[in-house]
Amino acid sequence: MTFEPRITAFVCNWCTYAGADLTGTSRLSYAPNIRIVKLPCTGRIDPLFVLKAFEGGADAVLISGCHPGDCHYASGNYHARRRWSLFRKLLAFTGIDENRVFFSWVSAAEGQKFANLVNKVTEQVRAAGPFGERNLARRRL
Amino acid sequence: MSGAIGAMRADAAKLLSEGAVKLVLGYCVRGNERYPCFISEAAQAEALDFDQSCRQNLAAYLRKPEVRGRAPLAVVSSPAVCRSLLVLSSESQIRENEVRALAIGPKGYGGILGLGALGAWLKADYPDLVPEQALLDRVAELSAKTAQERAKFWMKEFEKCTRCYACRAACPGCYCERCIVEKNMPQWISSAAAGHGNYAWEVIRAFHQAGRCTGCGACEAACPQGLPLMLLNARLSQDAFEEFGSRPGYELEAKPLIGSWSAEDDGSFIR
Amino acid sequence: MKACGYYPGCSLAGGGVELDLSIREVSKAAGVDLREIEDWNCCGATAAHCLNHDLAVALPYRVLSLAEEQGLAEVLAPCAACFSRLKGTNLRLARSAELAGRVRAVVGRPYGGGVKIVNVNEFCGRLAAGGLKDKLSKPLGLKVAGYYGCLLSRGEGIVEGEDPENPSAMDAVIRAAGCEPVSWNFSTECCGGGFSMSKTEAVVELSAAVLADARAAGADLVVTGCPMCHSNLDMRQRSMGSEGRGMPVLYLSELLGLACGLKPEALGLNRHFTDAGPIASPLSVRGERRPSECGASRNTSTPGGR
Amino acid sequence: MRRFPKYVNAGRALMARIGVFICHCGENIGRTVDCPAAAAEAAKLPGVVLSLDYKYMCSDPGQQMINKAIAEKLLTGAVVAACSPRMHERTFRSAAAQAGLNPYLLEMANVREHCSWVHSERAAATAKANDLIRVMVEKVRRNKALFPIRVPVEPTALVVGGGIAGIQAALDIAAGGGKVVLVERSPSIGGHMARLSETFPTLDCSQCILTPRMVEAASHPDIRLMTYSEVEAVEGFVGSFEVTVRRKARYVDPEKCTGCGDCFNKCPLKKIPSEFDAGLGSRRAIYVPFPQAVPNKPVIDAANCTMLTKGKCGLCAKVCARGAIDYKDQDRLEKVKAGAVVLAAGFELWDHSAYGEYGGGRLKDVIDGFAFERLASASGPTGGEIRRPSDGSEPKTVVFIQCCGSRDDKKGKGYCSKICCMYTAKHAMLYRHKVHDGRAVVFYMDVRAAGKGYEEFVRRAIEADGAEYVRGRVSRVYRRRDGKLVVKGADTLVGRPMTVEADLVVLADAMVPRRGAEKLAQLFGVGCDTDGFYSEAHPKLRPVETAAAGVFLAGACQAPKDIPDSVAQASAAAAKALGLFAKPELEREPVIARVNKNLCVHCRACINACPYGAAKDFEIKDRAGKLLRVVAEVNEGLCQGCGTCAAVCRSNSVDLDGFSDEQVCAQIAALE
Repeated sequence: MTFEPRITAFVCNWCTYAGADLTGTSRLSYAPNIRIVKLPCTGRIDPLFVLKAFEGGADAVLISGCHPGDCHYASGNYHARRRWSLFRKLLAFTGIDENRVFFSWVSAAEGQKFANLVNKVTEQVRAAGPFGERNLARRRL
Repeated sequence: MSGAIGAMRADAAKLLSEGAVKLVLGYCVRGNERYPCFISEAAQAEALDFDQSCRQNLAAYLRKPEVRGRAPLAVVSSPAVCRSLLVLSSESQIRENEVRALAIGPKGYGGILGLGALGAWLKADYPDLVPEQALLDRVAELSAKTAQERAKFWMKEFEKCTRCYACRAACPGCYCERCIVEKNMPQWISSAAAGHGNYAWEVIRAFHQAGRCTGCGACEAACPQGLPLMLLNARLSQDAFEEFGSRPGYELEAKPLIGSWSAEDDGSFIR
Repeated sequence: MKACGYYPGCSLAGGGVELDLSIREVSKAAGVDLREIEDWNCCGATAAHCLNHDLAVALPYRVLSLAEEQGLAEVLAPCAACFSRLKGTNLRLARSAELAGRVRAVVGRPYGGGVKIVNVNEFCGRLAAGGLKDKLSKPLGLKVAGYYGCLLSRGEGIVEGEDPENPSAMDAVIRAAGCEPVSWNFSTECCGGGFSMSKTEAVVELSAAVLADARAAGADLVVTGCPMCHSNLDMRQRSMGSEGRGMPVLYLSELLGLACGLKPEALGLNRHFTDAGPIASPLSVRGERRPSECGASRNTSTPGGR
Repeated sequence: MRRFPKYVNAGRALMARIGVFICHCGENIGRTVDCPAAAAEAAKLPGVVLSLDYKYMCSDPGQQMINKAIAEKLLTGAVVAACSPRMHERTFRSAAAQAGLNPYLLEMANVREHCSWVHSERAAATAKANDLIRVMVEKVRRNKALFPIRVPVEPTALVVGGGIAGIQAALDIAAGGGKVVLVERSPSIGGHMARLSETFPTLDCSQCILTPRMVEAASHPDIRLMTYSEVEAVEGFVGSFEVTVRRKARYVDPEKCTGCGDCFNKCPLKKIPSEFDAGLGSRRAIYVPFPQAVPNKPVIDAANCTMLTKGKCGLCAKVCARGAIDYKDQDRLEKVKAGAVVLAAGFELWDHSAYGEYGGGRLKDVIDGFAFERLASASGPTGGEIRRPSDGSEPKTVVFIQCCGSRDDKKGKGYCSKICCMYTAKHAMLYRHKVHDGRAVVFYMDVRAAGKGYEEFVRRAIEADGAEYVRGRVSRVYRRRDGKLVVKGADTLVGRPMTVEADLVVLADAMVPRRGAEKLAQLFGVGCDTDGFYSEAHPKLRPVETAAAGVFLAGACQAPKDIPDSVAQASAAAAKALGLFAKPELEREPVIARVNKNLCVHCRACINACPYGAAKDFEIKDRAGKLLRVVAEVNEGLCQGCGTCAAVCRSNSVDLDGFSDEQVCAQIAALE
């Protein structure tokens, strides 16, 4: 059986969630491996969410929101960008590399981009293989 | 150095005898051991000592009510402690009139400094207080390895953690009333001393110091299991400096690194 | 004796020899030891940057690298074009690590970026306020138009601390020489530059306009720091109408030297096309004989002449 | 008192009883997702007491089904698995509310746009639908009943800025039944428009069309003018702002003053440059800025009046028959309550002294557009005759230079100031009308005449009035000994350098925000762009609103604008304010952040991060009023619910209603 990655996505309500809606209304298909958790803004996404997702069995995490300058709340995505630019490096330093955490800006108009994104991420994670029980970030008692 | 220590002792005694402070936090050295000590009488000032191995960060005591209750107080402050004081001040944890520093470092004694004067002293004598080269070399060495090798390295290290939280107790930046690891509705971080809980704790502890860590090394020194916590802190400080020019603890009032932003921040990792 | 690196470049050995002479003289008087960079090469002006961008950086890079190797923290590049190329290279290298790496590979020499480049205006300003302060014994009492041209007024990050449209670095030097800097309109207008050979008539027209404005502003003479400007303003006067002729054009360092009482010949004043004699001669200083009155022909004037 | 609808329960008081309603959406969902199977799967989830599927959940019978289930099964929560919540969340939530379930206890699982429409393989799609439903059930189990935030609305608008935008906004709001307080920092309303001679593209006399509006604003019973006043501090939030206004000392009691003018006719200080006339005319130390000023009552310029600076003179008090002069007058602070704010802070011209090549501000006969307006104005210092400032002669050649500071990100501003092409054409035209044998030369980069009648206007300037348009930049302007200004430039269409000997040069300086505009924005929590113009909430769809709820924008403080655009935006801002006033209370989505004050250690991370200034310091005091500690607090009225504060809080002492830590954590955990 081929490995089917599980990808948890944290997206903002105003851009990426709406963009994913547009993917649907445009009937563009993409890999069914993604599960979206909707939040008001990427600024809301706490690093704990990502760690929890890995603990819960996600093979990868995708974070997506509004393009710079487009944030519904003016600056939430800028806050997120700074937070993740550091946190992703910390994750990489502890062994969770760029095949596990993905970032994107997808606007409400970018239905095609969302589909492409999900497909690419799914492929990349599929190639990287399961996150693995051996990884401490996953291993439970 | 002995002249510096003499001057520091004299200043501590002066502050106490004049009643300008009620308590002086400092170090005393006995043989190979370094202890923090709390002095409330001018006569005890002779016991104060300082050398490079006094790594415990005295600023961590400032959150304790029994210490704070005796403000105004003075703290024997190495450059790293001075930076901690400024971080605490910019996060509104201590106020100008509560704490004074008896600033001392490898370049000598800086005198009794109010929080407002610390920045100038640091910038003049210790303008680029970066992690020691040996530490940076270890960070670079580990960074050069593959993700799998790094994961393996940290798995071995993190598994040693008994979750005693000595690192947290030693860190002046860890002043939350209720640490995130103790939150249970919901429980973000498992409290069991194993597996994912350890990973999440170590990573979050380090990340919560992003743009705030002054590199004093107290956390690593306090760890009974010998976890190389400074590797995490140094790597994060390096990234924060290179990407955002973050130099925590040089200004009395500074915007927090996480919690502020610039339109010019790097976004190249975002697809 | 204070040491300063020295990069004469090609023009100081040729058309701009008076600049070389006067710089060396005033430096000596000020107690500054000029150390010429050993084995220096062309700075790349003026053609390299139009033809090959890497070459335009690589040539000055080698010079800077040599200077660094020879322990020169600071280098005076009196020629304005050399200054611009050298300092511009410093700037470009600092901005792009990629370029620095590439050029380093081409030249095959290391350069850490630590050599500071100084132009003639800065250098004279420093001498006037420093080593020469007590030696400026001969206030000249002339009205002087400070002419910057392009390379000593422009270039973001290259010419520092100047308003490119209204530069003022020469003013202090002119005042130190006991002269009065005149306020005029053409201090940064184009002299015609490198078109001196290919489009001489354009250069004559432009340079004549500069000299005419200086004259209208009441200047006794024009000073400049650039050998190119100097040759255009000085050498082309014969082809100009009366509005341009007979205006002595000196290097800023020459003016400074005269004010220190140095010998005009030692400073190279006898080498100019347009006679600077009335100014250079100690007797005729202070406007006894206005230089503008001495006519176009340099044969009519007193000493000097080539 | 808050008026809560009476719901069956408030959520968590009871054991969870959750209903799941799965919609086939005709074939849209049912074709790919096995809805009955999903319903069966959902029924097994903990807390789910009912799980149904139906062809069209959003239809009347579908909604009835939900209503009935809520009533009969006493549901504490509901999940509707159907289309995107952006489509029908409102529909289902109001259905739930009708049945007595707090609407915020209903959530939607998006199994159409995010599932059936994007996947074709039935098993995978059904499995994903199961996941999406499970995640939402886990969320709803932790949902709290939320109640719309209601804020009483004070039906008064504070309009800041008394230029044409502010005046228009004030008049429209008052006409719509609102009350207005119009704050203007100079002694008179009217703004820049009062300084203009004629207006493009109709050449209407500016004062003739403006002054009736000024008078109307002053005499309107529902508009209160506060001239010579500035906003000092702002508290509160949309619906109930409390604004402190500094009323600067006028030294003239406006109640007693009749505006007779004896005082300023007698004032011995005659040579003070008039700001209104761009320094070309002069005024006294006691003055009205211009004859048609509203209010037409003088003020004393404290910096120049010798009575106030040296205690000598007192002439104006002697001649004032009404005793209106009071040299002891002082600034006063006054508090104003307002439900909405319109910022119309206006603009000023960029200081062209940065352009050394145009004389760096040192040449007297190089003037800006306002100075030319005053020269051309019949009420100006020259009575409408074009005279050059240096010697009062009539200029025979005038050079107009466009884009001075605009479209120049090196020395000036990167943006286009939008109005300069038009007013330059107007200036050239007016000049040619007044000096028939004069030459008007316009240097331009592009002529941007987009607007009704604008292109025609420029053509008229060129063709009928003979303005010489030269496409090119001017490299230098200098003054020759004979007083002529030599303008050196390039005609890039011909490809030639050109030189014009001019008598007067008029620079079309860029429009920039007023000095102090940034401080004003900060007081109201409004953002500024990199050039200092006020940021609208959305560049396309919310061009009048700001990030601060209840604060609207009008005029050139937001971006360079001409008069009709400023007026249109002012009317739009007025409509927004009136929309707020239409109801006595405001209702807002209750997705807001809350601080756990027991846990907060006041590190101020949230306060720094909040884009709305909603997170603020809060002092906890004991009964005796002694300060115990300081923590953070979120102001309900200001919070927009982004949740950035919650993410920067290291101890998670801040949480977000509707997207709480518990909810999100349960959702993530449910994905296992």
